[in-house]
Amino acid sequence: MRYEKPASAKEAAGLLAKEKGAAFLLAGGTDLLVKLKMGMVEPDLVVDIKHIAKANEIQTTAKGFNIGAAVPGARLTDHKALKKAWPGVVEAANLIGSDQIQGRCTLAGNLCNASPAADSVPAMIAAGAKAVIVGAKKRRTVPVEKVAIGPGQTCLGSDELIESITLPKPGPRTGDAYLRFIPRTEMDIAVVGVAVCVTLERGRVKSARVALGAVAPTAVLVPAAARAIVGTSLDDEALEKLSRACSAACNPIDDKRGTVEYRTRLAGVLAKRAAKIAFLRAGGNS
Amino acid sequence: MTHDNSYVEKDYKVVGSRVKRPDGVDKVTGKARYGADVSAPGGLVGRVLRSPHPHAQILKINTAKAEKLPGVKAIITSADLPDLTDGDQGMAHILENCMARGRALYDGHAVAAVAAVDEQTAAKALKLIDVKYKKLPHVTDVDEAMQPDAPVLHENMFTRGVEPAPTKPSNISARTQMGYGDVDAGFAEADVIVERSYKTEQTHQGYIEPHACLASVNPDGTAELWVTTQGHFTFRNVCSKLLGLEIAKLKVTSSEIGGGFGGKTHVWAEPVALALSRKANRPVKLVMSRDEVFRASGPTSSTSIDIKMGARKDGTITAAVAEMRYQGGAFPGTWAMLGCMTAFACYSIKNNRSIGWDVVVNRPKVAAYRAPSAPMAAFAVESTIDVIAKEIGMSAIDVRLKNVAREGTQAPYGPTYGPIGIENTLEAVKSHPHMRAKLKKNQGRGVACGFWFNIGGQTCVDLNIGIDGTVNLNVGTVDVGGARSSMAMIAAEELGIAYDDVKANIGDTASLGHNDTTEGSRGTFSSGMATIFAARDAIGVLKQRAATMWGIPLDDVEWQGGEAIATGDMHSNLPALTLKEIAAKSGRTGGPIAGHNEVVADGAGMGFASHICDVEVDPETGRSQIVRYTVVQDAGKAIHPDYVEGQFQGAAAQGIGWALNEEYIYGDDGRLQNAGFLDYRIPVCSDMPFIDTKILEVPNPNHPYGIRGVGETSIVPPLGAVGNAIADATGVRMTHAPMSPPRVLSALDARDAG
Amino acid sequence: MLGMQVSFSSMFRVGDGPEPINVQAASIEELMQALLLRYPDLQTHIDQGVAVSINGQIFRDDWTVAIPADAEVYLIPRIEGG
Amino acid sequence: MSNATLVSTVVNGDAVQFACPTDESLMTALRDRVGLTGVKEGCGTGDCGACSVTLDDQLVCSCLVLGVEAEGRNVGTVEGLAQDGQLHPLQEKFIEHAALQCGICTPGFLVAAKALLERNPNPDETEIRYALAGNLCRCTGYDKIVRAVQAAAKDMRKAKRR
Repeated sequence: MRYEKPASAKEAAGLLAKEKGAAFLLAGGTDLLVKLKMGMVEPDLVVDIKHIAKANEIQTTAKGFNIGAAVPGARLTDHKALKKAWPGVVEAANLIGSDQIQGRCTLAGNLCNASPAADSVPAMIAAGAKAVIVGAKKRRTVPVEKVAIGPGQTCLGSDELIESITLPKPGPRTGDAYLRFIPRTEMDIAVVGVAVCVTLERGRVKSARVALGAVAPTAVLVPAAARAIVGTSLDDEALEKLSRACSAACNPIDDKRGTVEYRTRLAGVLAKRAAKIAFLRAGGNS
Repeated sequence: MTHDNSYVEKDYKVVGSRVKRPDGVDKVTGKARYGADVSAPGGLVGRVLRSPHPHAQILKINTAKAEKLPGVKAIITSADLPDLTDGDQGMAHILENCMARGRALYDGHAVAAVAAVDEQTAAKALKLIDVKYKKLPHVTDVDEAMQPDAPVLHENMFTRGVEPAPTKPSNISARTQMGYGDVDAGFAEADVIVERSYKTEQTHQGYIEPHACLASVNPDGTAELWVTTQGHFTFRNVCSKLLGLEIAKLKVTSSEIGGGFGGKTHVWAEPVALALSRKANRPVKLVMSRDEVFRASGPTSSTSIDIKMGARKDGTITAAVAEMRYQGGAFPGTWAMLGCMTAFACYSIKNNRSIGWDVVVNRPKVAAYRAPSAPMAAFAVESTIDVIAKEIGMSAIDVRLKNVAREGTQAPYGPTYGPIGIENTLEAVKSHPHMRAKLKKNQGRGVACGFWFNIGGQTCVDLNIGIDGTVNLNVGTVDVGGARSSMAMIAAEELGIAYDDVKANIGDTASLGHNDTTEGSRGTFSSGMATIFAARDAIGVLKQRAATMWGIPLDDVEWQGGEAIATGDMHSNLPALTLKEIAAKSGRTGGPIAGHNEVVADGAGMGFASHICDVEVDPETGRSQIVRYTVVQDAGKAIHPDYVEGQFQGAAAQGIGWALNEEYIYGDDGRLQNAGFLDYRIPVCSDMPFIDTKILEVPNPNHPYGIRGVGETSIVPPLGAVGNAIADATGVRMTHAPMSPPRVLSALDARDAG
Repeated sequence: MLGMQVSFSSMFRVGDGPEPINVQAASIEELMQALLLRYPDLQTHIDQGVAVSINGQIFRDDWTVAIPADAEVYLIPRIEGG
Repeated sequence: MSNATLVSTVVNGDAVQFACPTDESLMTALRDRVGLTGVKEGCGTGDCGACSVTLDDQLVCSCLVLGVEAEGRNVGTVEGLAQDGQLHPLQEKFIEHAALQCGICTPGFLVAAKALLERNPNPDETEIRYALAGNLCRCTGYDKIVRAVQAAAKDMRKAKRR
């Protein structure tokens, strides 16, 4: 196994492009090293992106935030402006594993691992995040919901990597929230994850984005769920509709972590709870 | 020499205090050496190839390619572990479990093993071993395995304990029956009869340290084994037998042990490591991965239990019947029998009967797990008692007190109890402030009791006094949770010296006589007893030396407070001789001063506990959170209260994990799906509240200090206590453990639908 | 020789069943000898592990232990633990 | 050792060099090549925290870090907690409060608790419990561990004020 630590995303893409064997990107390594340990992957090349300066930065721009692909979860928590703007995204990222994992895990890695249960992904989708993708020949920007195309599969070409994740500047009276269900209080993979982002106008939901995790092959944006609450002040009836829309959008599997029935049911339960938090954060009155 | 083990009340100077453990500094600085922490010159890395099939015939194992890989030094299969078990079936099963012989009986069953120069080479070699399997139908569920059309694991297994003896083999290894009285008459007397069926899933001890050993076998038949184990003497005996070694020539050293809970009482990897070393002629270190620990060490049984209990309106339980099915994994065990013995042991029930069915399935060979088999039976019985209490409108504690076992009660397995503490624990629970703590919305409270026998057994202790008067205490029971402090405290107490002047060590198999495994909560009870007698033996020598130093008759010397005192009219004016003074002169008064003891420490005192649990249930998700928890247990005598509390808390936490989320999940393919700490969910720090403890001390009459074992009992009540608390919070009776969120939610649905 | 009634934890099928029987023995060793003479099948149980309860105190290993007169004696399975 | 890489790093303040295969974890490198067996392997997959170390003061599971990633970094293990023969207050309190039974998880807990108290000198019980959720203990039920961390935090705050 060759280990490379390029200084730029372009250089990294070049290394990937040249590699004929199995090549893997290393950011936090919290998924890759588990796969190595379990013998699930046998890399010929590992490209460590932590030495790419840009990948280690959180930039605040006029348009919002640019979060480098190698920035670990712990640093998101420490970034006050980011936490204030997108508390749901930061909370979701912080739910990935323990403090130890937080020292390493990244938003981009969580996205590229393409687990349907990735905690940060529904939150990023709800927030309208985009992935800045660098290839050997070109750069492109892709909405987060388009990155994963199936369990463990992404839209990235073999010469591409995510350099950063962008989050827009939240509009006024916007709030987001992410909730997941796990059997314990920590250290579990989400059985269901729900992210809600709402923007209010005169106390009512003007626009909303609702995304679900662990209930389909990829995290999904659920426009019908958003429609269920737009125009409402999140009254019980709206919440019920939201809940039903979320459950209806579920297409989960039965596995050791949850049954189809349980996941479908909980998606609705968590959606209501997450929507209430997002609503409050946006300045709504409960 | 026989010693008087009867309890004598006395005031203690050291015992009962909270001293610092002698191995503390090593353990907080990272210096302590556990199973995987040593290496040997020229050492190789061992790795095991395991069956991916739950049940398969092994047609052929081709190791040729792997052998050619540079760096591979030995490859073994069952052919390298010839059967030397002389018709000892239990031993033959251990051998077959260590390495499959012609058939793989569970997912993870060892099939071959490699020793190579490094990890990478060993891993590569495993991939080059070609095993041809013929898949066979499998069964992993205990009830399904008992069906007449179930795939049979052992063609030569006929159910014991049924008459007439069966003519067809089956997966039922034995039927057991216990109890006394006339249950039909008892049920006829009852005002209320409750019948319920329960299921508990398989759990694992979940010790954080995986199995690990370093084996070295020489061509002359001498060998050494460094290993994380609860019983290095037992490991020595078993490994010697399986490898054809002479017992005295195999030296086994127990490393520091990173948790056992029963799971490190049996050999798995050790005979394999020894066989690899023998073949390679080099030391071999074999460390299991976490995935291997789950798939191929010894978890506990999954069970299916039917309970029928009848009671009068005044709370008297008039009859109780249990029918219990326990799977022992791929080899027969006596787990259901233990369930039968323990199920009703907390109570005095005039008419009781327990029937147990020991069953084999395509899962790893079950090993003891802390009060083995008792928690499942108690889950069923303690839940049912709460149902009865509700039906007759009595408090659950009062129903228990009404039927509580006391001194003189006949145990369900026959004998009459001596002094026992179950009633004391229930009374303590009844008056505990926890019972008055206010419950919030969606919260409920449950109480449950538990029993475990505790055992004693063969023990051997050496006590050597240095010339400066400090003392080495060499103990042969492995210290799993702080026992060295307790032993040193007992030695100090007996000798009348300071705790800091005694250093307790765990001796290897070459330095002490046989000691039974640290299991059955026997460590402090039995080595404590042997330590007392060894110290008294040393005091005899000290007195003799003092007599010599003084030139007076031995009869005129007494030992008091760490000093020899001259008595009698002739010499009472002689100044006392301290232990240190006598030790300093030992070279000139007859040589080293030592005390020894070899004893079969019988008369272990029964352990009883009662727990209180408060739980909050999320009605929308079915998730239960423990909000308050109290353990009350009879310790007989708490030598070091911190570590007694620690045993209570740790046992309760394991029971809580079992009650809420821990379970082996097998797929339809018969493979274990959650062989890791990510999805085998033991409680994490944020899952738990502080666990309040109350130590009761009802002396065991058969121990000089009144000690009872304390390690296991408190894993027994939590399943029932949690289930009863959930029932209190929701009105729903859970009958399937773990009571995981999906199970609770579907029970809530059923309640709402009904 | 002391006479006593020996009871069997009902899992042991000895003779006609779990009914108590009369035996003359002063120690566990003698008890076992006497029982084996009458019930050779008991050997299987002994191989699988038995313990003797004398007046409620359980003896698993030491067969030199004396049995007092009129003691309550039970043969029960040999317990291990975790 | 196929395709080994030479790694220069600092461990507990000392410059250290080791050669390891590129796919070897930092945990294995620390244990087998540097000899720091206080770093424990409980799972190898980041689920138990027994191998916790700090990497440039960031708490990580060393089983989820490649040995080669330590190049030019600062690694802190349990072996570095005691200074000049003086136990760290957390080490003292763990012994005093009987916060260990078998002790296999103790190094990881100590490293994680130290990282917590450096970030938050006065954590409440809930904060302690969540900060230590990545460290599994099977012996204690966590009760005495949380109490030991509380006691150490108190002592450390007092010492700072002096």
